[in-house]
Amino acid sequence: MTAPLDVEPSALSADPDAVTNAESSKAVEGRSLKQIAWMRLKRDKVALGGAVVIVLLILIAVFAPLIVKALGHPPNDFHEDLLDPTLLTPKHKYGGINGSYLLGVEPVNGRDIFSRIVYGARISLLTAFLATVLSVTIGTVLGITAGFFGGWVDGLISRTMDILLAFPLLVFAISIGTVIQTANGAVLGLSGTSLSVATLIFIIGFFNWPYIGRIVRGQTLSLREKEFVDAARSLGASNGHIIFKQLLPNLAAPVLVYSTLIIPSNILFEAALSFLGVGVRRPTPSWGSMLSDAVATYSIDPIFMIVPGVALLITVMAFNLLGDGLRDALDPRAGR
Amino acid sequence: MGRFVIRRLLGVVVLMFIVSAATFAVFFLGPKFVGADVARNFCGRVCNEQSLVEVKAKLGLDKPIYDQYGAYVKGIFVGRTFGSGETARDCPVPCLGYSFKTDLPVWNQMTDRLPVTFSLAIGAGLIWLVSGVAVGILSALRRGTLFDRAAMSVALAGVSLPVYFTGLVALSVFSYKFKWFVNVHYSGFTDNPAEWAKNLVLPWICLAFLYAATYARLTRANMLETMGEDYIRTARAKGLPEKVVIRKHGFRAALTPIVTIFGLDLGGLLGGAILTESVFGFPGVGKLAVDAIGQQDLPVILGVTLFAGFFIVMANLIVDVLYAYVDPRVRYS
Amino acid sequence: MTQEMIESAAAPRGAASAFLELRDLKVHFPTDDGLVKSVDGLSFQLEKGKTLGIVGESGSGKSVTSLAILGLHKGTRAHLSGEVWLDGTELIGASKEEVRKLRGSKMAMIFQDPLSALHPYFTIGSQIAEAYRIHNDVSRKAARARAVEMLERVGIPTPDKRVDDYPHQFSGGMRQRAMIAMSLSCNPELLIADEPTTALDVTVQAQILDLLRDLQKEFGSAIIMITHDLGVVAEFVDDLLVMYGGKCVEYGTVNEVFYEPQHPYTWGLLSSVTRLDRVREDRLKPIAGSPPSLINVPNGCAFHPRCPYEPQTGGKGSTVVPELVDAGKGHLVRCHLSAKERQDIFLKQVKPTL
Amino acid sequence: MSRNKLVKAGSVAAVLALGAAACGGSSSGSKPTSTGVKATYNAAIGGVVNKSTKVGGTINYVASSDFDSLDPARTYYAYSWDYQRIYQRTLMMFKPVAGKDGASVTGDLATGAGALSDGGKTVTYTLRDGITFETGAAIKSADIKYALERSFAQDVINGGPGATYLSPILVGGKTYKGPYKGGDLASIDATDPKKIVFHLTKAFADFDYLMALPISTPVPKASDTGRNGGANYQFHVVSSGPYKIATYQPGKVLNLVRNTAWKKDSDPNRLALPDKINLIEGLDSADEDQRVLAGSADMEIEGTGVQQDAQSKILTNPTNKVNADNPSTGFTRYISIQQTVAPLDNVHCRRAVQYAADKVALQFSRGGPIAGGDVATQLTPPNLSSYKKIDPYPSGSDNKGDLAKAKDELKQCGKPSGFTTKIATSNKGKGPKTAEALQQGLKRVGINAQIVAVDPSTYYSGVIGLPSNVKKQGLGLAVAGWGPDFPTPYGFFESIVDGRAIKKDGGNSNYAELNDPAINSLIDQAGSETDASKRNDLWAQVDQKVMDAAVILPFVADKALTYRGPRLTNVYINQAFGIYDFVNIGVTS
Repeated sequence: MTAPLDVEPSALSADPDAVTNAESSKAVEGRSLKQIAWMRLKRDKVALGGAVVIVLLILIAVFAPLIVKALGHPPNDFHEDLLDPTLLTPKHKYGGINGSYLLGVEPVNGRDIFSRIVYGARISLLTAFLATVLSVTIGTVLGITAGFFGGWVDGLISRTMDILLAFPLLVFAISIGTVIQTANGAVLGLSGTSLSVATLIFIIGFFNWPYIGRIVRGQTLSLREKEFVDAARSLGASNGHIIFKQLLPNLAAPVLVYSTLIIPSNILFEAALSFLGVGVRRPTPSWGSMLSDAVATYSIDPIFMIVPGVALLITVMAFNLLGDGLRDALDPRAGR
Repeated sequence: MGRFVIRRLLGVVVLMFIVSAATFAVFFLGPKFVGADVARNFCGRVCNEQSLVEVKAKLGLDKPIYDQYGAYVKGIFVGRTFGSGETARDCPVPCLGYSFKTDLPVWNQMTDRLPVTFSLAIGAGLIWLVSGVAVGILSALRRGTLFDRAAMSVALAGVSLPVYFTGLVALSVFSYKFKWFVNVHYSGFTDNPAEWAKNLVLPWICLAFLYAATYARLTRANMLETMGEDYIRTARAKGLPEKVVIRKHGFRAALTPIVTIFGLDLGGLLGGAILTESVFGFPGVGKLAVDAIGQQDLPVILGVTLFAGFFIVMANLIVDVLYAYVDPRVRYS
Repeated sequence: MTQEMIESAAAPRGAASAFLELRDLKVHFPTDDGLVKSVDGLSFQLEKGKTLGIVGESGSGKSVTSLAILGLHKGTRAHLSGEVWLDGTELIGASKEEVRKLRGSKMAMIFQDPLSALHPYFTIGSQIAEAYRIHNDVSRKAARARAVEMLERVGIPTPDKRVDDYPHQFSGGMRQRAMIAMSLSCNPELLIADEPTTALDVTVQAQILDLLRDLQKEFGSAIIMITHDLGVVAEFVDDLLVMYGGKCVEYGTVNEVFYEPQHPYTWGLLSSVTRLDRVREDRLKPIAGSPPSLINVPNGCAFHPRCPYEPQTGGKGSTVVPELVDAGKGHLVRCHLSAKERQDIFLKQVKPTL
Repeated sequence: MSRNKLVKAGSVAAVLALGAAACGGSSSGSKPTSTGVKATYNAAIGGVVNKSTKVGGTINYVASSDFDSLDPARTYYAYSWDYQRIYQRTLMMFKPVAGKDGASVTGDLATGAGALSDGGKTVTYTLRDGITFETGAAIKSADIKYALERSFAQDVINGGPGATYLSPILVGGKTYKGPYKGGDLASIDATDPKKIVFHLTKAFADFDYLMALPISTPVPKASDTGRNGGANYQFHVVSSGPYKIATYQPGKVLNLVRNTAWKKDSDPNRLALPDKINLIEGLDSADEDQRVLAGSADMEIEGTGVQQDAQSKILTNPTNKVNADNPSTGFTRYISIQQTVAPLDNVHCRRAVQYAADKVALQFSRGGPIAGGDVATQLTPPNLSSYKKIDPYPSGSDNKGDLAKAKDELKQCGKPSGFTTKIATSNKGKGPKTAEALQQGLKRVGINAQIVAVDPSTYYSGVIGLPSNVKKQGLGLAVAGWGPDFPTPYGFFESIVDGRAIKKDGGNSNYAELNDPAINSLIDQAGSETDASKRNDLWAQVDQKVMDAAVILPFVADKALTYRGPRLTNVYINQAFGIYDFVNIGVTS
């Protein structure tokens, strides 16, 4: 008994005891999957909370310059006067948090942590989103191709995925990051911050596609055997038609759920690379590199470590909550 | 079964081949692509064109890439000799070459650091497996209770917390503030087991926390799904006591995928718990990798990549074999 | 007439005389969307050696009823009320442990889909032996012998070999036989078969039914046969209970219900049966409309939104829940239409289409 | 000089100090005059803390990373040179004394300074009696000859400075390939086992200093063959000093025990007090600090200074503070301004950079006044004899830059609204922070710089040390630093400002490619000037001229906050290395 959502009442032959597992069993009639999912999602306060936080974060990222203008100081401006000249940590308690420096100041140079967190959201979200788009695109295209065409195409793509999954991902990502960082000229017409961001997106996105590729391939394989595909095929529909009109709409839900769930892992991946020093170029603020900078001083100035860490935690948690909610809404059996 | 294992082992060899070739290509062609010369890093302060040529020759970078790769692969299986005449050095099987930077055999460097990574990975692995699975099961069995909600909230925070943050927080709280674990550093098991364990507590917990959270969520989901399966209903309908239903019929089906994922995760970690080692400054394989990457110490990078890839692939293999052993549907099809 | 429907309101309290008796059984599930009333006041009696058929659409409460009898809703979020008497013991109020001991020994169930109902990781033999050993203090070896014996009894060839096979190595029919073997291993006095033949092809279906009939003769068990297949019903059961929206809408001997069906819903069911051999597309909507939402059961008669004769009730259909009344000779029906109206409609409009 | 990672005080300068003979008035064999002092803050700078002759005990040192190499022909870290003096002997050695005298040399294996003949083109050393390897075998002049020859074999044992120094000086050195391929180098004569004779291409006054480098550590030829030789010799070195290696696990431990073959009367310079000297390597820097402060380790040997956490514990706790020193390391931290990269080819644009830089931010990036050092206004570090304070580009009363002047210079440069360029830096340590501080300062006048951060292993060799690369990549600004091994102006200036020292094909340290005939001739004059004060005047002029050219933007005269374990005896900073001298340290308990 799979989700009895779209099932038309086919008289007595439909599945019987719908209510043994109360969760999965609403005899909901006549609504589309979208409506039902939306209905479920609306009821999931926690997931909605996640969504609200995400929207806020996106707004913060988009309007970073305005926010910083109103509430902070330019993110790269130094304020050594706020530091203890011997220890180079904030003069005032709690990392220098006050009305003007909402989250305190950075040790060594006195930059406004609030502003850097706000700008850091841009890097975090941008790289995570674009990397997700990249891996979802590659993963979906190759997953469908493998699942739909089968045979040697499937063999080739599946083996490629196996190989990529066997790569020690982080080692490889750091390696490529290092090689690109060594390039101080332009590579493929990109340089500086844009090059480092593009590299990050590429690394994160490219190495993640096999995960989604496998899922899409599996779904495609099972969908391919479904009656409606047979029906379409028997009516003489082209492969393109079947893929775009029959398969893709049915893959939308798992792809959406998975995308939402890999965004947070991509955010963490970006932060990890920045932490290891192969992230975005200085002085562009990034939460990961802030944490990396905080390593030197966390014992005497913990605020500078806690702030980016908590920013990371909130963001990742928001995406996880929304992702969980979406998954529950779209596929109530999974993950319960 | 035997044939299955042999076929998979062959697959492993092919896979390692491709992984090594790709790594080789990235590091040989990568620097060229961005216009850097690896040999210059190891040429020393007195580097001039002539010494550059000599260093290139010493490192074998003067030969075409396929020759270098061929020699490398040959070294792994039959060993090779570096240099010639009086200063010739035999590099015994499995020869992964000598570090460009330190001139130490890569193999020895890695085996030196393995205990660190093993201690970290296996200890943390046990902690997260036991705690994650236990919490997941309890949560599933007490779904909707306060315990379940609390545990799942913590787990959600756990999967959202990177180890490079929890590690720093743990150090600042438990090492600096409360001084429960001062001087967290790696100390060999054979030197002093108590010291070894004490120093590993924080890294273990930080690393395990992340995974335990994932495992708790996964176990709970699997357990709930399994307990909703028809065969569980059948078991109950037979009149089996609930304990037996859960332990005999529930666990086996719900935990099999967990154990296989555990194998894969552990395999991945054995290749280097890069972030944890970096945060705690443990001289493990992951730290070796990061350092080598920075210095473009090609043989070490290659060695670690192969090594890590090997663990991942072997973990895959072992998991597959185990799965076939546990799940008769796989075994007989 | 061994069975007699008892209106819940008038139900006499105290121990039941029948082998199995349900009194005003209610099974309600609280969900996020509201209270799902899967079974809402069901009563019937069943004696040993007899077979009761329960038919109805999905979600009409058939399977929930059977699980409630077995006590499998205990400890879940389900709200149970009413009484279930089995051989003089009341099960709803009984302790979990008490019911568990009865389960598998005194009452057993054959599930619908044997592939998912059998544990994939254990051999058929061990699963049968397990069922046997819970209720009988015997050695492993003896239990295994019992498993082989049961497999042989249900017609599995070379049972001593197949006993060590896993479920996925069995064909569909064999799995169902194994399932039956498991259920019968402790000689249950009450056997609930939940669509035991749905997943099987026609020849196997017949074999399984024959098997059940033989076993019933041998042990004298009472059987509840839950099915959507009215063909099976006609052949196999003594009495028939039609469920709709968690309630019994019609009850009688199989002949009465088949030849003098009283409820508009039963009419619909019967017409759909006759169409089984017709072109597939025609079957899609045997009865206009969808089964009712069990959260928002329609006011009045649960069937009224789909009932073509609802206008003839003068508005009562959508406001008042009809009582279950005796239409003669213990044939019960839950309908606002008068006996005469039903008679007319059936003879003029329905019967010709059957 | 700043090549080697992590090492602030560490590394090595080209030490061809022509004027060194007069420096510190080195009369070889002079006994240490410094008397012991009590442990107070900065006591080990110029004084010997806890002077003692107590024998026995075990010293526990810690280090964050392994030595670059234990092979005397390959090592190039200052702390490694310093450390190897515990168990290795060289022909000459830097005097193990506190104060300025530490920068002068004395005979170690040799009885004294080299005897010059043939107009200085032949140098002859006589070896002491009773000198032996740990094997008990006597050290013969051939062992030293072989060791020096080895350092030419860059194809087998690269990294060390031997070949650079020796090849232009020794006859036939330019084409010599080392003993593995090139056989024997005739210009080193070891026919008499007690005498070693060098034939030079020209007179070379600082030859004694060269022979104090680890390259003259004797190596028995028989031990340098087969599996344990060549590149593997570093794991099987043969000791000649009072200690020998008991255990060496690279990156983990290096344990020294007494070398029983060493004879005290053959070695007037070494006290050899402790019985055992243990070193744990590969520790996290914060961990090292914790251990040293807790007393579970005695000293951190790299001399790079403590981390911030320990810094606060030391400076705010008087009990700890008395055991700390804040020595000048002799390094000047500066930004090299490349005149080869437009628009910095224009002196006004370079001066704009000088004025625009925020020196406080730069100082903070190095760690502030204590861990970093004092704000520098000139290239010459204050402990150099030629130091004469100048401030050619005053950066305002607050040291945060003179933006008006900077804008004015920009106008003169024809770039009134600023320009864009790149800042090269090593991506480890304090480099990135320094680059950010520079970037932020320059931005204030419209100079927009992009940071290019590179791993230290490539930074000096292939990125800023390769002139063609500097031009190709347009690295207008580079974070750098320089310090001599012992404070002579020649050793400090030659590599970084002498146009003739520019190395076109790599290994260049004159990043800006400054090649000013006036400066070159001043350097030559100073080299031949025998009067110390006149010579110092000449070097001061060099400083002034370099600053006028504005190719170097000095910002910090380096200091480090270091900690000496209270139970250590005979602790002092050796001027030759800028860090504690390990040779004679003992323990009280």
